[in-house]
Amino acid sequence: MSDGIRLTAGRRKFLAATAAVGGLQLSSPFIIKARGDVPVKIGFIDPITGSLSALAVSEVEGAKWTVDQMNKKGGILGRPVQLLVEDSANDTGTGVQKAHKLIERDKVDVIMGDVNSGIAYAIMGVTSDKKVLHIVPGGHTDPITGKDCKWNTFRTCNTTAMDAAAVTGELVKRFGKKWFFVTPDYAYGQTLQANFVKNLEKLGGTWQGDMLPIANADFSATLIKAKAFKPDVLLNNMGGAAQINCMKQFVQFGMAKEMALGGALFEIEAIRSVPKEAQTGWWVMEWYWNQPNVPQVKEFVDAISPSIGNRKPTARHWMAYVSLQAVKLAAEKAKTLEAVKMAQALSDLELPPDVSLSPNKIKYRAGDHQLMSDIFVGQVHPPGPDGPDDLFKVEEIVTGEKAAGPAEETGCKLVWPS
Amino acid sequence: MSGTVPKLEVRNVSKNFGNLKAVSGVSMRVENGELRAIIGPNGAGKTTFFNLITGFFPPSSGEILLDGHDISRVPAATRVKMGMGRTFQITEIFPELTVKENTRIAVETGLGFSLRPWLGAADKKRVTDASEEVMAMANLTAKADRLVGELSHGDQRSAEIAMALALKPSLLLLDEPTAGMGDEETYQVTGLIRRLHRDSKYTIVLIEHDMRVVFHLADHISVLAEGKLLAEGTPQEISANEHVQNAYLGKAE
Amino acid sequence: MSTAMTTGRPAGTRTYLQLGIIWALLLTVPLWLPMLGGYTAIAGRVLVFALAAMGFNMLLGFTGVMSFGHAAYFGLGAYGAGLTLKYVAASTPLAMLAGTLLGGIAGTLFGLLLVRRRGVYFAMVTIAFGQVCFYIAYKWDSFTGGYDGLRGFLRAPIDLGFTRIDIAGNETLFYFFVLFVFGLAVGLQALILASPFGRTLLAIRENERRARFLGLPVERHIWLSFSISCFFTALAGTLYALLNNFADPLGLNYIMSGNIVMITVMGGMRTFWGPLVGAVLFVMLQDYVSSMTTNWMFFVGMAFVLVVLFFPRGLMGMLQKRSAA
Amino acid sequence: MLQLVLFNLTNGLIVGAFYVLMALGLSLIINLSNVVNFAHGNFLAIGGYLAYTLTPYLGFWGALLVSPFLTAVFGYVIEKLLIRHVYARNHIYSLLLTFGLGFILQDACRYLWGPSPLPLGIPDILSIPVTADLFFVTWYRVFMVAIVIAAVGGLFALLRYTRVGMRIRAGTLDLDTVSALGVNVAALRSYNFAVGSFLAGLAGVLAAGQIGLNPNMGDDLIMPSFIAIIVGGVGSLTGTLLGGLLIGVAAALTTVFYPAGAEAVIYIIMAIVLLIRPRGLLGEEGMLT
Repeated sequence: MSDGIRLTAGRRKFLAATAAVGGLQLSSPFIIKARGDVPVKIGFIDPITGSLSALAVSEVEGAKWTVDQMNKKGGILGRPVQLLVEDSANDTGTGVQKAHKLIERDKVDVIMGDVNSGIAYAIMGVTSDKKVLHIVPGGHTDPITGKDCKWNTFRTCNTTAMDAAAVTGELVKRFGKKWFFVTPDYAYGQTLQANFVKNLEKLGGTWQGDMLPIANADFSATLIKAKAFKPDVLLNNMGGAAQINCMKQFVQFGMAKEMALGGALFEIEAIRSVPKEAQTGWWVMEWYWNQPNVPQVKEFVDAISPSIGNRKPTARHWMAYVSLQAVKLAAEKAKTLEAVKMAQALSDLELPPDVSLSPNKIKYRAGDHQLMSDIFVGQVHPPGPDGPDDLFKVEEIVTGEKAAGPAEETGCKLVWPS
Repeated sequence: MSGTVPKLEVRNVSKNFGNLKAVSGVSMRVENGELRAIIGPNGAGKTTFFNLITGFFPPSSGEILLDGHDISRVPAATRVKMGMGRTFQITEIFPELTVKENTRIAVETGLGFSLRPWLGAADKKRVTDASEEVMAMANLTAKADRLVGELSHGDQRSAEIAMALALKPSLLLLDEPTAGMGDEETYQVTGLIRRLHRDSKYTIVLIEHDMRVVFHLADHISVLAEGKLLAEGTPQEISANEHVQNAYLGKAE
Repeated sequence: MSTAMTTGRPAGTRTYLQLGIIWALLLTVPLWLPMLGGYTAIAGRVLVFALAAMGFNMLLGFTGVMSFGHAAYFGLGAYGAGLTLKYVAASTPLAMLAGTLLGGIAGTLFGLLLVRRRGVYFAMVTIAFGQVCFYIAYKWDSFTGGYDGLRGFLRAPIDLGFTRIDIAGNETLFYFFVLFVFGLAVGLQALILASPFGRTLLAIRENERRARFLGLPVERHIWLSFSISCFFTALAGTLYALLNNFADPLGLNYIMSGNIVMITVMGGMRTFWGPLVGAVLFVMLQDYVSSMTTNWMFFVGMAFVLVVLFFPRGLMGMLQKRSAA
Repeated sequence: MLQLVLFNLTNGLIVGAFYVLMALGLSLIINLSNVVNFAHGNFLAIGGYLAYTLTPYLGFWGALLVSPFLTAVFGYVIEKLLIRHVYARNHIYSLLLTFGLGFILQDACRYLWGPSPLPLGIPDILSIPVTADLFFVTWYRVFMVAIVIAAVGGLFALLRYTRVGMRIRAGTLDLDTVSALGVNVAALRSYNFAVGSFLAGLAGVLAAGQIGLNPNMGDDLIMPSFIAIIVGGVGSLTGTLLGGLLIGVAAALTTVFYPAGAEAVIYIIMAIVLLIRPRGLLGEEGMLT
């Protein structure tokens, strides 16, 4: 990632123009050769620097590889695809500025991003205003496809409600219904915990919990409380480094012997960063590379691995892949890059197995534009026989529809432009 | 103001810094129109004494009276408003502003305009006139538009005095006005001080090292040594005083 | 007027020429910026940061007092505007008034606690106060949207009675609206600096002790300067909220404060227009470098270091010095 | 409940001890050189990352010994190369310089060690609790407190009994006089900066063992150090010690009653201290202007 993200034709144009300040605008031979060569531009805004960078870097890797593959196979609508990556630096103002830049200056056809739900929201303000198709590959907060949904926004990763619903039953069944939550104090954590609580209380469970600062580093005070509560399960909803530290301290304090550990997401990027002892617990994967029953998955994994440092792809690589492939499918079904038509085409469009890379049929449903992907519930373990990325054992697969509930209940009301 | 009330009266003032007695039990009377010089070897407490008078810090004990009013606990800015103007041992000016700006700021502050968002024509004229008057007194009219920081040492000192004058003080306190100057500049500044004293009838207290300047200018001289008042009198009396000679010859040089 | 202020030299033709060039360039941005590969939204961003930095420069450049927490007032301005639009009324002028008052009054109150401190301590306390505002915005999420920021408001068209100015839908019109506000604010600031009060600030900058012994209540004037500066910066913050249709807690963070300081120093903190020039340089640098490399932090950091070590007077300061020499 | 409070009090002291270590290095530099090192948090990160790189060769213990020295050398070089140019200038320049330096160092860590969080392996013996009752006191944390005590003791001894230390102390009080006495102030500042960096490096290794490494870790750690110094009073190392412990305990106790406020409480303490005692708990009036 040390080399430049991009040095596009547009930029060369800028550099050339600034080099000759006051000079004429140079017509660029790099872009326009023939009508068929006008690239389909896809802008991708992600927090490549800042605390979410590990996830964003995976998404960008996935996106770059996918675009390369597409271009080898004729691009979109017979035109080459150009990916313009911009760093939101995990800052909302910067994210919005980059959205303006991509739309107004680079005239992109589609916007993707951001891992940070807050930035994704803010970008939605710009994309809906400018009527540009917007895919959110990896920002989880519910309202994006819930009460704040937009006709032009589609989300690939799950909602927190889906993740919570998928894992709650399994945890109650196996361990019990007295839970303690460790949750980050912002929209993502709050909605996630609320969804867990809703599902848990339906099953007659009881709970306690602490809402902590996002970047909390020391969990001893909370863990002291948790231990006093004597729960069956401790739910670690933290993200990033905080999640890892919470796991480590949980294990160090010897609490693993007394209660089960679980939660919604414990992503491969994070699992790789914890010591062996902390590679444990019951979690949700939104996609996993080891799916012996789906042949297309193995093909995908083998194809992408060499370009991502010979590691297995993570859910983040998959999210970027699916998002881009969905754009291609939508454009080809609509036979245009016009946002409204593409959005209509993508609604309820069933993704073929070589795109979905999942056991069941999945689609962005028309009611809220949320991808109904399969959810993998299982156990995290230290690296197994299949290499350093063999970190998860799938115990159950829950379909997206089952976890999400009906679209009408998400609070989403799509308003299409007239 | 009746003739019996001195311009400045200091009664038995002391200042301690921790265990160090910088000034101890000094008393002094300065009459209206007098030019008083304070001399003494290094470390005699002259500047501390000055700082007490101007309100840089309060005395540990004793009283300071200006025109008969006790000002011992009055803050520095208020003392300025009561008519006390001062210059510093190291010239304190606004270096990156012009002479005109320097005096203008002083005039405006003195007239109480410092919070005004704008000035009417009449006030503007008052400011300009007063500013030009003090520049003329200090012989700086020709250099009005030059940055003070770029002027010679002597001119900078003159500018500083001009700023003090702009406040229309009734008492002028000068801390080593000729410190670090060559002969010509010393002559220039001494001339200015003498004009202020003789022609404009200012009451002046100054600290000075250069004995030529002191004996040339002062009506009375007070000698400080080790924080105490060693002697007081006319230049003739002081030059004849044995204690003073010992203190000077023994300690400074 | 402004050049004369800082250098003490009378306003000459050069000053008017400079003014003319600056305003001609600003007024024609939508014409020439796209030709250079820019886009109108970034010009708005430049103006917003320029105004924030010019407000800040009142304190740093013209009073000689530093603060490293001005993002707090910038951010409070943004939140004030956003909250008004969201909860009170869809009125852009009302939102701007509310945001400016919120940031300005907060600054005025903090200023009371600050004025007796100096030097590093002053800077550290301003940083810490900035972080207090950051945490309030961050914690009070039922009201402010917390970490995810305040959303769900849109700048409203301005109704003048006889006509409506659609700053909501038209980017170019919005740019001119920002420019209009910028012009008013900058004009007001120039007037303040040229007033007797403004001169007392210069006096404090040049020599605090001298100012004190002119009988100037230095603390009161520093406090006023701090307060006025916060009002200007908060005004810029309200424009930032309108620009993004969004307010987020990172806008209050000390990193943002650092950016405001950097803009000011880069452009020239002793000059009136320096912060505008600094904003152009800084926003462009950040925008382009962050698109070209993921290591943009390195380049921005290097820019900080180089400016401090080799161009401490900033670009405008250097130009001025050269032409004066 | 009482037990919970007592547990958290202990816990708070442990956390506070860490704040102290972190803040002392920063405080030391402020006191002598009047420079607030914004990049202090990044020096911490450098110390931690160096330990990460050294561990495979030297083991945890070796890395713990060596990494702070390397950080000190790094700090010395940075001081000679950059910081020394801004001592005589307006404070704004030193703030900006170190602010930019922080950016550079953060990016360097990202470039060299990658954006993902990394664990620093600690010996198994340290990662278990001391007793079953005090399960939250792992040997590592005991060890950490011991190191902090040793470092603080060492620092105070250094300042009291060595020539350089005495000069640093004197310089903190009155740099002009020290300079007039023929002490090489430039060298003194460099050594002082190196000592400060050493403490940062040490804190970095200890932090990495507890909370792992990531390129942004400096951002999260710098503010508590600031607050510790402001609360304790600029100019007083003892004040910093007190300030660090105070905010550590306060944060831990807040977690018992209102966990989401744990981060905010340190700012509230700061505001209260500034209102009641503007120079900080042990700060000296008028010492720094």
